[in-house]
Amino acid sequence: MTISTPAGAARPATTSDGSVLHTILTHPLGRPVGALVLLLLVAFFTIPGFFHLEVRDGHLYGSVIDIINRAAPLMLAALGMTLVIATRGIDISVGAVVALSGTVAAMLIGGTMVMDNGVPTYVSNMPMGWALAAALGAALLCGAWNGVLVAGLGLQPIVATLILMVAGRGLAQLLTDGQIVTVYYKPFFFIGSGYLFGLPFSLYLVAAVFIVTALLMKKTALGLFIQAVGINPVAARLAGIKTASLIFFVYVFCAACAGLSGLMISSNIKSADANNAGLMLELDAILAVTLGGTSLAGGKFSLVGSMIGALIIQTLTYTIYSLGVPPEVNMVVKSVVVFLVCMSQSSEFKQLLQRRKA
Amino acid sequence: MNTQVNHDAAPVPLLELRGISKSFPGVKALSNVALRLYPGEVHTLMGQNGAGKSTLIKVLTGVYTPDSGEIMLDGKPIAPASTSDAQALGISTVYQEVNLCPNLSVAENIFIGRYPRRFGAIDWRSMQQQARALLQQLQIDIDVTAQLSAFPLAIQQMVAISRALNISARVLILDEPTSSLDEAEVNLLFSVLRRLREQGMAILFVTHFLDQTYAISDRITVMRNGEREGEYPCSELSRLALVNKMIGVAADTQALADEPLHDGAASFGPNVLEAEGLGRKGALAPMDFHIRQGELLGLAGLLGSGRTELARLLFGADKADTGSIRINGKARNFAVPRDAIAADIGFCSEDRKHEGAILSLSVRENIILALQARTGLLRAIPFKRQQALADEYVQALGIKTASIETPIGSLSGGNQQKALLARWLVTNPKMLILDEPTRGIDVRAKQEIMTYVTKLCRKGMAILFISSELPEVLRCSDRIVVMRDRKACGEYARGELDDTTVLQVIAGDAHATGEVAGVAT
Amino acid sequence: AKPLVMGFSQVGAESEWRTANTVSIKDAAKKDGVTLKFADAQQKQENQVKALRSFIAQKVDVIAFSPVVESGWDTVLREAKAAKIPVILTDRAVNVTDKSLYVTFIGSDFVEEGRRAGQWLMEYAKKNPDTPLNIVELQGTVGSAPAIDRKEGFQEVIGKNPKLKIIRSQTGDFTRAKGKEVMEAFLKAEGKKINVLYAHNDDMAIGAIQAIEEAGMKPGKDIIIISIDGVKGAFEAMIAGKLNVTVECSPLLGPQLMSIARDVVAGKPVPKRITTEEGVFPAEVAAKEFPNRKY
Amino acid sequence: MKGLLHTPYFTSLVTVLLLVVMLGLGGAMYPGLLSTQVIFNLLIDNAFLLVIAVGMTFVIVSGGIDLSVGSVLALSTMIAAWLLQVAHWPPLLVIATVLALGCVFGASMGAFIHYFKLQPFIVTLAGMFLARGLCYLISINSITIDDPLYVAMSQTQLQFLGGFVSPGVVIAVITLLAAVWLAHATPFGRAVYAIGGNEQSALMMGLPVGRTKVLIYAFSGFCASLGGVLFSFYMLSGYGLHAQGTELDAIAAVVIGGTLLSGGYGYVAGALSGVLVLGTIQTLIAFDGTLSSWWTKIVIGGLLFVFCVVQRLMAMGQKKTV
Ligand SMILES: Nc1ncnc2c1ncn2[C@@H]1O[C@H](COP(=O)(O)OP(=O)(O)OP(=O)(O)O)[C@@H](O)[C@H]1O
Ligand SMILES: Nc1ncnc2c1ncn2[C@@H]1O[C@H](COP(=O)(O)OP(=O)(O)OP(=O)(O)O)[C@@H](O)[C@H]1O
Ligand SMILES: [Mg+2]
Ligand SMILES: [Mg+2]
Repeated sequence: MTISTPAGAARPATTSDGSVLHTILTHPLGRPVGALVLLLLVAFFTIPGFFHLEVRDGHLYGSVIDIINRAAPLMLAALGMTLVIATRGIDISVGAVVALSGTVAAMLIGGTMVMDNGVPTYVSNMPMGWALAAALGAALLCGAWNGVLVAGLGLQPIVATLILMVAGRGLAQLLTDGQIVTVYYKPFFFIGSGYLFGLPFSLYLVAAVFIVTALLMKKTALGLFIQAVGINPVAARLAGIKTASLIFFVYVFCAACAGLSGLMISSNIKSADANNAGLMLELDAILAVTLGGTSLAGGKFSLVGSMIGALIIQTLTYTIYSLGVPPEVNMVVKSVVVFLVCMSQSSEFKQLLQRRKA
Repeated sequence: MNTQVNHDAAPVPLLELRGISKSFPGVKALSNVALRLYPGEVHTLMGQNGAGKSTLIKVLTGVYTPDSGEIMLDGKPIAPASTSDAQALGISTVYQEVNLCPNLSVAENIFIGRYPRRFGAIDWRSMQQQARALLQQLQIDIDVTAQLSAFPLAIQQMVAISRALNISARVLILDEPTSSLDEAEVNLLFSVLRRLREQGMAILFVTHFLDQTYAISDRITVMRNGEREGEYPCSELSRLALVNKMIGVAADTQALADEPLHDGAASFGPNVLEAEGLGRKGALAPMDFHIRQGELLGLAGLLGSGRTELARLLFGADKADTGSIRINGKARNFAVPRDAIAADIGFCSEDRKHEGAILSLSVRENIILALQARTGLLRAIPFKRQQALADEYVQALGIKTASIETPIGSLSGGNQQKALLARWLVTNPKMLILDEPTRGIDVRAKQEIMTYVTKLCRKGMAILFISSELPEVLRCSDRIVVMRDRKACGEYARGELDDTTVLQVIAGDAHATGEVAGVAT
Repeated sequence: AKPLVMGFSQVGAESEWRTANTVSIKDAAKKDGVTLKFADAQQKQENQVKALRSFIAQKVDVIAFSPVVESGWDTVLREAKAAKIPVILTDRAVNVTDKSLYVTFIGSDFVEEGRRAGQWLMEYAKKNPDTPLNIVELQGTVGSAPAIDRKEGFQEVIGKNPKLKIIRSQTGDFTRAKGKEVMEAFLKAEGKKINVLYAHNDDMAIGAIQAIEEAGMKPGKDIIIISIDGVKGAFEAMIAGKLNVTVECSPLLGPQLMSIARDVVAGKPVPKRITTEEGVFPAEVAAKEFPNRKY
Repeated sequence: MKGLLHTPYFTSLVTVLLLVVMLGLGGAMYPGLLSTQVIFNLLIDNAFLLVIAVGMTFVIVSGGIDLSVGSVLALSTMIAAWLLQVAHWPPLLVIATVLALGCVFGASMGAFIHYFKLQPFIVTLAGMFLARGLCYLISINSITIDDPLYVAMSQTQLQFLGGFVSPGVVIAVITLLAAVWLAHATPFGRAVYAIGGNEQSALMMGLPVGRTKVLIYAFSGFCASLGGVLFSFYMLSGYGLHAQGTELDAIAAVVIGGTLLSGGYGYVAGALSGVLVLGTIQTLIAFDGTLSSWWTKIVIGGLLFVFCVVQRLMAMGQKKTV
C-alpha cells in the first residue's frame, strides 16, 4: 500500500507480463521490503534463536521485539522526515528536538532521589500530562521556528535547520546544566518500555501516528499538495496551493514526530541525556526515508517505505551487535550493507545483471 | 497507400530510418516507421498529438534506443547511444520542450560543449560576441550575458534554435520550434532555414501549422498512431488531403476554415474584472483593462510586448506595483495566485514545463489539482469524482493517454497541454486567462478546443485569450487589445481588424506586412 | 596585583563527568580570583587548537587544557612556548616529542582505572572460586583515549586469570541509550551465560542495568556489574543494589589546577605528573559515601 | 525561478559585507581580535576546511552532496600516518598516494551515483561510514607523525604582513584560485553548472554528463584528501576520530557563501567567505571566554541565525519575484 498514490490500485496492470511476482518486483515497495526480508534471513541463519519469542512477565520477549522497540523512535522521526523530504526540504534538527523534548519532559516529571533516613524516596514535580504536553509544545515551537525560517524567510532548509540543530542541543543542556536528568516516576516509563497486550507500547504509538498520517494523506488532499509542491513548486503555487503554509506545516509535523520520539527515548532510558539523546538521529531518519524509496529531490513519497527503511537500519544495527562484530568493524559492515541495499534498489544495476545473464 | 517519391537531387538519402519500433509500458509509440531525409531539403513531419513524432526524433538522436529497426547515415548503419553521439555524427536537434539550462547565460547556452578557447581557457569575450551575432541573425537583441531564465519562453526557444544552428551539422532537426513564436519570428527562422537548405543541409521539421508546412517544406511525412502513413512531395498534397491523412477519416472542412467561429452577435454581461493603472516596473507600463461576462478578449502583440506580464499581474502571479483590480465591482488585492483563484479566475500558463505540468503526478492528479486547491485541503474530492472529472475531460479534449493514472510527463507535448487546459476548465471559473493555450496542439484538436472554449464563453465565462497565432486571435475574439513595448496601444472591436491591418498595428509600422505575407504562400 | 589570566580549553560537555569537571574548574577560578577564559571544543581537536591559538593571541598568563586526543599538539604548543606561555594539561596527557612543551599534567590515568576495575574482579573471583565468570564489555567511543586505555588496563589484569574471559565486547558510545541497546542484544545472544558486565563508564552501565531488569534478571546479582567514573547515578544504583562497584575518576581538578597554575606563573618548580586521588567504591560503601558526592 | 536570478552573486557580496561588520563589532568588543595574526589564524586554522569546501562547492553546484569528506579526510590522515610511521615510505610518495586514493574513492562514489542512478546522499553516506570504518581497521589509536617534512610543513611560519601564515594556507589559497579558474574557465567547470541547472537538459545538449559527474566526485575526493594532507600537517597525527562532522561545516560554509543546495547557482570563492564566517564565529566565542559549553552552542546557533537572516533579508529587499 503506497499512500502516495491512493489510486495505485487503479493503475491498469501493465499488459506485458502480469504475473504476481512481476507485480511485486515492480511495486515501488518491493525493493525495500525485499532488502528487509533478506536482512532478516541473514539474521535468522547467523544468529541462533533470532525469531525465538517467549512470553516473559506477560509480554512477548525476543530479538524481533527488541528491534521493533528500538526502531520505534527512528520510525517516528522518519515519518516526519518523509513529509519534509517530499517537499524538497530537509530537517537536520531532528536530533536536537529529540533532546529538547526529552529534557523538558524529564525535568518536569523528573524528581530527585532523596535519602530519607537511609531510605531512598522519589519526588516527582508535575502531573505527567502537563509535562508531556509541555514537551510536545516545545517540539512544536521548534517546528514552527524551522517552518518560519524555511517557508517565511525562504532560507535554505539545510542551513535553517542547522541553526536549531546546533542551538537546540545547547538549550537542552542549558535547562539541565549539562547533567543527565534521571526520572523516578513509573508511569512515564510506560511510553518507552511499557507493554500493552503483550506488545511494546511504543509500537502502538508509532502505529497510531502512522495511521493518522496515512489517513491525513488519504482523506485530505495533503499528500497530493505535498507532492505537487515537491515536484514543481512554481506550478503548484500557480495552481493555487498555499505553498508556504504547507511547507510550514511539514516542518511542524516533523518536529512533532521528533518530539514524540524524544519522549520515547527518554522514557526508555528513564532519563534525559541532553548531549547524547538522538545524536545523529537525523542522519538515520534521512537514510530510512531514502532506503524506503523516497527521493531526496522531493515529490513522490512512501510512508510505508520509510517505516521499512527504519526497520532495515535497526535490524542491521541489531545484527551487528548480536553477531559479535568487533566494534572497529561496525562502520565498514554498516556501509557495505547500506550500499548493497541501495544497489538492490537500482534498476540500472538490475539491467546490468540481466544483460550479463542474457 | 505509400506514394513513391523520386528525389532526383540525391538518389541516396543522407539519413534513412527503417522499420523503427518503440514501446513504452502500455503504449506502442512507434511501429515499423520509416523516414528518408535528403540533403538540401526541408522535410516536415506531421501528425496528430501523440502520433509519435517526438519519439521518432528521440530515437533518431540517441535519447531512446529503438526496440527494432535501423538508422542509416550516408548508407551506413549508425546507433547513437546519446545525444552527444548524435551531435558527433552531425545531427543537431532542437527538442520539443526547450532543453536548456536556466541558470546559465544565454551565450553559454548557445556555446556550452564547444566553447571558443584561448590559451586553453574559455574565451568568454569571443563567445559573447559570437552569440550576439548568431542571435542577430534571428533579429534578437538581448543581453547575452543575462541568465536564460530571465527571458520568456519564446526567447528561450530562439536561443535553443541558435544553439542548433551553430553546430556545424549536416542534419538539423526542429521539433515544434515555432509553437511559441509569432509570425515575424517564424519568418526570420524560415529565411535562415532556406539558406541552410541551399547549403545542402537536410532539415527535419515538425509543426502543427499548415501554413508553415506549406511555406517551407519540400516533402512531408505523415504519421498516424505511431505508424508512417506516407511520404509526399509538398506540392502534390492539398491541405485537405493532408489533414485527412493525419486524422485518418474525412475531416470536416471547418478545421481549415478561416471564417469566424461564431457570428459575434453575443450579448455581454457586466464587467467581470476591471483594472486601473495596473503596472509593474520593468514589465508593464500602467494600463487600464476590463473584460465583460461572456466576452472573449484577444490580446495581440509581438514577442515581449508584455502580454504574459499582464496576464500574470491579473492573476496575482506577480505583484503589481501600481494600480488596482476590481472584481464584479469590488476592489480586490491579488497578492498570490490563490487570491485570484478564490475570485474565480483561472490561468493557463504558456510555459507548461516549468509553470504547468507536475511531471511525475498522474494525468488525473494534474487535472484536479487547481479544483482541489480551491475546494480546500481538508475537503478532498472523492476519488470516484476525481476519476469521473478526469475521464470527462480526457474525453472532451481528446487527451491521448494510456490511462488517467499515467504520469503526465509521459504524455506527448500536445496532450500535456490539453491536460493543463483541463485543469482550469474543471474549476469552471468566471474568468479564464489562456496564455498560448493551443501551443503544440494539432490542427483538429485546436479547432475542437477553440470551439469548446467559445461555447464556454457563450455560456457566460469571460476569457482572456493570448496567442501568437494572429489568425486565431482574429477568428475568435470579440474584442482585441493590441500591445506593444509593454503598453496597450490600441483596442479594436470584432471586425475592425483583418489579417493585414492587424500586423501594422502590432508592429507599430508597416514593415512587417510584406514579409509575413510571404509565409503564407 | 593584576589577576592571573588563565585560558582553559575543555573537551566539551559530552557527559556528566565532564560537566562536573568544568564546574569544578570554574568555581575554583572564581574562588581563587583567577580570570578564566573558557572555551568549549565541542569534542573536536581542531577547535581546541583554534582556542589555544586565540589564547596565545590574547596573551593569557597560563594555558590549561584537557586534550581531546593525545597526539597532534606539537605545533601549537611550540607557538605557546615561543610566546612564553606555560601550558598545563588536565585529565588527559599528550604525546609530544619535546616534553618541555608543557609544564605538568594533572589528572587521572585511564589505564590505571581499567586495572582497578580488573583488580576488583580478580578479588571477586578469588572469593567466589566456583562461579563461572563470563564477561561482556561495553566499550566507550571507538578510538577515544578512555575507551582504549580502560580496555587495556582491564585486560592486562584479568589476563592473569584464565577463568575470566570476555565473551562479547561492543561499543556503547559512552551513552545510556546505546548501553541499553547493546546490552539487550548481548542478552538475547548469550542469555544466562553472562556473569559479569564491565562498562567503560557509569552511563552505559545504568542503561545496561535497565536492559538486564527488562530481561527479567537481577542486575548486581545475576550479573555482576563493574563500571568507571563514580557519578551520582552510579551511587544511586549501588544503593539499590544494582551495581557492584564503580571506580572513581575524579573530575574535581579545579582547586589543584589553580594552585599549580599560581606556582607555575610564579616560577616555582612543579612535578611533571600529578595524579589525582581516586578511590574504588564498592556497593557496600555507597550509602555512606552518597551524601559526599558532589557530582 | 526568476527570483533566484541575481541572488547568489548578491548573497556572496552580502556575506563579505556582513563578515566585515562582524569582525568590526568583535574588534570593538574584544581588544586584540583585529590583530593581523588573529586574522591569519582564521586562515591557518581553517585551511583544511577551505579546501574541502572548495570541493564541496562543485558537488553542490552540480545538485549533489558529498557527506564523505570528513571521513575521507580522517582516512587520509590515517593512511598517511601509517605509511610514514609503519611502512616508512618517503613523504612525497605518501602525499601522492593519499591524493590518488582520495580521487579514486570519490570517483567510485561518483560512478555509483551516475551509472546506477543512486542518490548522492546515500552513496556518500555509505562512503562516510566506510572511510571512517577503514580508519579503525588501520588502527583505533591515533598515530603521531614525526616525519621531518611533515614537521617542517607544520612548524614553518611564513612571515607575511607582520604576521605569519602556515604553508597549509598557501596550499589552500592556491587550491581555491585553481578551483575558481576551473569553475569559470574550463568546459568541465561549466558542465558542472549546466548539470546543476538541469541535468536532463545538459544531457540533451550533448554534454558528457556521466564523465562530469564522476569527475566532480573525484575532485571532491581529491579536495578531501588534500584537506587530509593539510590536516596531518596541522595536527601531525593520523586518527580515526579526526574531523568528525566536518562535512556539515563544509556544507554550511558553502551554503552560507551563497551557493544553492538545489544546485546550479553559486561561486567557488563563496566557500572562502563561508569558511571565514564559521571561523569568525568561533574566534568571537573564544575571545569572549565566558561561555559555558551550552551557551557556546546557543551563541553559535544565534550568530548563524542572525547572519543567515540578515543575508536573506538583504537579498529579498534587493529583488522580489516569483
Ligand atoms: N517517456 C514516455 N513514457 C511513456 N509513454 C511515452 C513516453 N514518451 C512518449 N510516450 C507516448 O508515446 C506516444 C507518442 O508520443 P510523442 O511524444 O512521440 O507524440 P508527438 O507526435 O510528438 O505528439 P505532440 O504533437 O503532442 O508532441 C504518446 O502516446 C505518448 O503518451
Ligand atoms: N525580441 C526581443 N528582444 C528582447 N527582449 C525580448 C524580446 N522578446 C521578448 N523579450 C523579453 O520579454 C520580456 C517580456 O515578456 P512577456 O512575457 O511579458 O511578453 P509576451 O508579450 O507575453 O511575449 P511572449 O510572446 O513571449 O509571451 C521582457 O523582459 C524582454 O526581456
Ligand atoms: Mg511531440
Ligand atoms: Mg507570452
